[in-house]
Amino acid sequence: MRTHGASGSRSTLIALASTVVFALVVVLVVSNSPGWPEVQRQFFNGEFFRESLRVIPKAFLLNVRIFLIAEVFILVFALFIAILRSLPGPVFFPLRALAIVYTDFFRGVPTILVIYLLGFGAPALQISGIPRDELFWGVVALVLVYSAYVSEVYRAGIESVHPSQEAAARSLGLSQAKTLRYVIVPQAVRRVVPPLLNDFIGLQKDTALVALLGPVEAFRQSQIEVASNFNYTPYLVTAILFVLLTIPLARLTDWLVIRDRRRQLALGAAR
Amino acid sequence: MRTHGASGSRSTLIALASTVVFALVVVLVVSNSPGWPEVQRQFFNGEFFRESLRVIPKAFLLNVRIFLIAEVFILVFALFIAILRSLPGPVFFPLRALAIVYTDFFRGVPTILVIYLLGFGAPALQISGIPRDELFWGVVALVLVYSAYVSEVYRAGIESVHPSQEAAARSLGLSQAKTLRYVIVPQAVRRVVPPLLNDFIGLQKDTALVALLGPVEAFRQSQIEVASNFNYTPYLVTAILFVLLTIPLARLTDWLVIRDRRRQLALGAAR
Amino acid sequence: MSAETVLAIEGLQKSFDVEVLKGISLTLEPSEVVCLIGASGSGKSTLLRCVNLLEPIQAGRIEFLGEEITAPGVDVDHVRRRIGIVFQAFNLFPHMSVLKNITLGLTKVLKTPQAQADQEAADLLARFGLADKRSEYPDRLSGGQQQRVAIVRALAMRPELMLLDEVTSALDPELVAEVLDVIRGLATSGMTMLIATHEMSFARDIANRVCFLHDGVILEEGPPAEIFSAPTNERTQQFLQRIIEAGRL
Amino acid sequence: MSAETVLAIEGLQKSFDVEVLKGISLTLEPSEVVCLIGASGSGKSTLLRCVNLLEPIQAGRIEFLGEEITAPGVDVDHVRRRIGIVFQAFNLFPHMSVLKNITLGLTKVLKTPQAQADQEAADLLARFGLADKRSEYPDRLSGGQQQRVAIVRALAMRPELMLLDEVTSALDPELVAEVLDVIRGLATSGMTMLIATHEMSFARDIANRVCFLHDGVILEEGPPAEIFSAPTNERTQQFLQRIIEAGRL
Amino acid sequence: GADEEATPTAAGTETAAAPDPCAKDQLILKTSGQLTIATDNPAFPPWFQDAEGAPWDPTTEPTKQGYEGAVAYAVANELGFSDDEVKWVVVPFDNVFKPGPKDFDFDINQVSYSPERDQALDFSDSYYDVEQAVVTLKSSKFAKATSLGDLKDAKLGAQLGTTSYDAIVATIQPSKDPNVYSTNNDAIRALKNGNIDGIVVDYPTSLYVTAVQVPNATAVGRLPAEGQEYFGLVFEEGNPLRDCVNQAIANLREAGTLDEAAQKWIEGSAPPVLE
Ligand SMILES: Nc1ncnc2c1ncn2[C@@H]1O[C@H](COP(=O)(O)OP(=O)(O)OP(=O)(O)O)[C@@H](O)[C@H]1O
Ligand SMILES: Nc1ncnc2c1ncn2[C@@H]1O[C@H](COP(=O)(O)OP(=O)(O)OP(=O)(O)O)[C@@H](O)[C@H]1O
Ligand SMILES: [Mg+2]
Ligand SMILES: [Mg+2]
Repeated sequence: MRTHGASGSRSTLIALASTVVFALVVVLVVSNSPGWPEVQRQFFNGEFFRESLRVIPKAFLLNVRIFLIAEVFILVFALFIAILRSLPGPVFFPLRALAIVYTDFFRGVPTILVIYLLGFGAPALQISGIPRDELFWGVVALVLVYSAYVSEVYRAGIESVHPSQEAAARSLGLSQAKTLRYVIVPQAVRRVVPPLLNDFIGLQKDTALVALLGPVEAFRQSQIEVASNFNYTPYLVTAILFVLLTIPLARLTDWLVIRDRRRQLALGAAR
Repeated sequence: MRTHGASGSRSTLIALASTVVFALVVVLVVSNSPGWPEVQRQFFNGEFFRESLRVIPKAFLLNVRIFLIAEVFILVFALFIAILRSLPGPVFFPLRALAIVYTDFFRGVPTILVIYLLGFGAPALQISGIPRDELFWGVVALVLVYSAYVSEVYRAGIESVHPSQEAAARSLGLSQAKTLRYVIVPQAVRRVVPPLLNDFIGLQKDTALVALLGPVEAFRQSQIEVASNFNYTPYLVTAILFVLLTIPLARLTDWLVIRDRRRQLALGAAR
Repeated sequence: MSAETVLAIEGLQKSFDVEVLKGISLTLEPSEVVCLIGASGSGKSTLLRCVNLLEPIQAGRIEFLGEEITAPGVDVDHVRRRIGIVFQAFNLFPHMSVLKNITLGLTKVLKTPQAQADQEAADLLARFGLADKRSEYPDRLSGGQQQRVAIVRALAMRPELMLLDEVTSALDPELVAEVLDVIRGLATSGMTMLIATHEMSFARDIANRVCFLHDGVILEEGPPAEIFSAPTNERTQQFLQRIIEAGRL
Repeated sequence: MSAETVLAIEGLQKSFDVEVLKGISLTLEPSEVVCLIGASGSGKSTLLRCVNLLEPIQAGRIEFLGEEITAPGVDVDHVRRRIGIVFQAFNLFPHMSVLKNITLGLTKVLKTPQAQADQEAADLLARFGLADKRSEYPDRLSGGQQQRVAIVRALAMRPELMLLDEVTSALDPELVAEVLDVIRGLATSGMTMLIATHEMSFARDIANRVCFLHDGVILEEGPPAEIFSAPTNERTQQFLQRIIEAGRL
Repeated sequence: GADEEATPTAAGTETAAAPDPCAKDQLILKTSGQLTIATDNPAFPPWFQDAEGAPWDPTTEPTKQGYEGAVAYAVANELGFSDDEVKWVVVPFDNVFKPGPKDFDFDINQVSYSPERDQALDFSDSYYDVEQAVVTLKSSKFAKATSLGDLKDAKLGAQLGTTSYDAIVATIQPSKDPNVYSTNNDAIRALKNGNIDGIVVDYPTSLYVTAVQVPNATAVGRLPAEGQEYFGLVFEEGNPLRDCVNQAIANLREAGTLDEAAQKWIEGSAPPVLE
């Protein structure tokens, strides 16, 4: 706001200047350090970078595919769990308990183990009719694990909506389900977009774990390159791909949230 | 509430019964499947279980240590980033941009790469005065990465507090910092406890990544056991340890949140 | 109790940590307008919420049009859609435009087609001087505008019983007069209403009957003329005495 | 402008999407009580928020005790701690007990020791009939109780100027009388006040001067006797006419 | 790089004026007086094994058992170290090539030489020439494959970081993308589950797999080598110790020690080479 101008911009400038200076110092110290040439060769190698660019992006498509498929199921299934967990009163205790056990278990167990157990264990049972495809089981494992995380994010959103909103909706004669659908969940989701995106991004990166079951995705492909050249540069290529996937997603959701807030609230509001 | 009694408990019972039946069917089918004996031997082997119990819990202490140290820094640093990111107005744009770049970058880049770069890269620079300890760099990497995630969770909480709360606090003459400290952040944190816990748990499990730098923690220890016995049971032991760490934490925070809500709100409130 | 009785409350008890309603009994016949008056914290809002089944109750029963709505197994949604309530704090939906706030119940509960619901809502909004605010969001409205939207939201559902909690508190005197007109119109068209209010002049103008609530108990009830001019209960006398002293009756 | 003038607003303009305040000028001398009246949505709350620097303004200036507080570089926190405001929607802190709500400003801004702050808060709470609610949380209070806590929270800071937005809307008539007493007491002890209200009787009782706000402009101002009995502006006449017709003046 | 071969000083021709740079007291070591050798944990048969023939944990009692165990001690002895002066450290495969100073004198962990890898580290001469072999279940339709062409439609798998994967891609060129597993153990699990038709491992490992790990598996055949593939000991870039070790390896090869060890630890009949 206007009256903040002077002191606000001064402290901003100081903070910014000191950050820039700090960054410059780090860059200078690093690039003049005795070990820099070797670190550069091992991590930032132009030749291997170009070489990796030929194979890794292709493998990355598998990550994107796994991510998209899993995400759809997670968004729906997690909401279901979150709603179970938010059901009030003693009658719903068993369902609530079920949801709690589910989230505790699948958040607690290392994802790798779930992937191993389902990916190697389930086909090993040799039950006829059960799919053997590793990708199938990898996606199932990711959905189970990430639904536990995402459901807790949803729950935080649901519980942060003031109970008076629910009272108002129920007073119109909306059923509990419709109250959730039209009044609670829309407000809840808006509030938890940043942590939801956290879990999206986490999932994006954990698609790499499906590689444990054999399929070669971007991260595994870069591991192959790293191992065959004894050079870490291919990881850099994968990292860049992941970041490139993250940034537009982050900016898009931010923009959506801000647009929403601007519409709903007075944004001139002083701080 | 009273008037819900009948239909509520009926549907709960049906849901519960069908879940139990489903679980029983799964157990029966699995344990009668042709492959079960082998799966049992490979994944649930009593002998290897006992053997792993002798070594893995000791290694697990390293995970707990890494977790505790990293978490303290993350909680503080992430809050700082979140506040930067929530600063309003055009004067603070550069700081906000800095925070955005930080979160986008460290969420986007695979944790493994940050660990490699810092854990292998930083000591290799051979700058005098810079620690060479892998554990040190492993913790730094985890703090950098998880602060990006946690700051977004904080931000969601901060932004979900209605601007009128800020207006009320500022109107009393509280500075922006004090408004954050006494009015905004306390309300914000309460709302995002479940996703915060998500990131705690994620961090707990990602302490295993420090093993990439060499130190043997529980997961690496179990990998060693798995590889030398050709049996996956040791993973189970690690998983149990992680779950055992998660559950009390989850229950404790749930309890704290519920106690808080009960104190602040009418909980008899109908649904 | 005749089948026509709209609302019959018997021995209603409600506690939070302490007992707030200590055995309330009250009957509303069709087209009756009853005003609840009483000190701040005496339990008026709580009583209205109980009638709309928004609070679990500890004892007593509530009958609505002959049906015991506090009995187990009652379809609460069905009951609530026939009882409208305007909350003291408005409780508008902040993520929906004014129009959406009003049409939500119409389209999702009464299954009115969207176009028709929009039309009905627009008409009501115009009647309350809010025609130009239909696509605005609640947080960007003034206090009085929000209160009017809350009234319209409840009215739009055409309930058989209206529960109004301080519906004129944020309104300017002109609007109070208009709302008074609307409520009178509703009353003559047969709507039954239970109104919590602090405005004695409003109560006197509109009520068939006034109930004086004190500390969770109805101490006295009767036609406004009687209550305001010749209260029999000592506490009522005190209450009114002070108001008169303050020159506010 | 004499050094004693408490508040001097000049040509204040404020827009959200549309212009809400269209050039407001208003001066408050020490111990003056000025009431803002006007239709719902006319801009009363917005004006109060602007004075407390809670809204950025588009044009004009505000002087408080001779200092231009809308100038760049002003220590806004210092200004705000000397101006108290009671919001129309109360804006209590839901995560703090009633006592904490009140002592927050005392201890963190005025650096009053906690024990003394508690004592002062308890005294004020008792004066407003809330002695037993000190450790309750805001969401568990009735509307009137919340409003009183909001008043106490602002009063506790001993501001030099009070901005009150509909402070009696949720109060029962007895309490209105009491609040009226408190405000009269404050006025005689020298407090300057700017009050937005819909209660004409309240305005008539308490104000030295009444401003009629219409559509973002002050159309008429003067002593209540003058404004209420002989308004010169046509719109003011209409406004009061309707109120009188409704029997509410 | 390993390109410039230093002329090894012939043993026994040292003069008093020029002390032998490979004499024990002239060697530049991580810890003087001891030879620090790295390998991964666990280390597998037939390369290393403990007294019971199981995989060896380098943090436990040292072992001379297994081919690499035998070679490591033979090289050490050749350099003049007693068995007690050999110290083992654990270095996971992907830590071997991290930049910066190494914690070992050399690493022995079935690391195949390649020119790219040689940019990051220095390799010794071959202590074992490897061939890759294809293993399938006996019940598999590919068990009877007699040529590379017969394997075209097979879904194959290999362990990460091995040259086996390169062999699949370059030599077999199957129509289905090969799977890659973190460990051989995972690859074997997938083979048993029927997710893949066969795995490619180095020939010595295939012996262990078919004999011990998956008795109902069979080695279908060896793959023709594209040029010579060999395992080398791995040194920090520019470590002069390499030349001395090369000399030692040459001596051991000449003396037949390597062949002996191979015969002792890598036993079994070799399957045919697939063309
Ligand atoms: N959710 C709650 N939890 C605990 N106590 C509550 C709750 N709601 C109301 N109360 C208490 O119950 C009493 C009655 O409250 P209620 O809101 O019914 O009063 P009211 O008559 O509507 O008052 P007002 O005129 O001030 O709105 C008050 O003392 C209040 O503190
Ligand atoms: N944050 C906002 N964003 C957009 N428009 C707003 C905002 N706040 C208020 N307005 C608009 O500004 C106008 C004046 O609002 P204000 O709250 O000042 O009215 P008021 O005189 O206090 O009314 P009331 O008596 O109903 O409280 C209204 O039309 C309102 O819709
Ligand atoms: Mg009330
Ligand atoms: Mg207002």
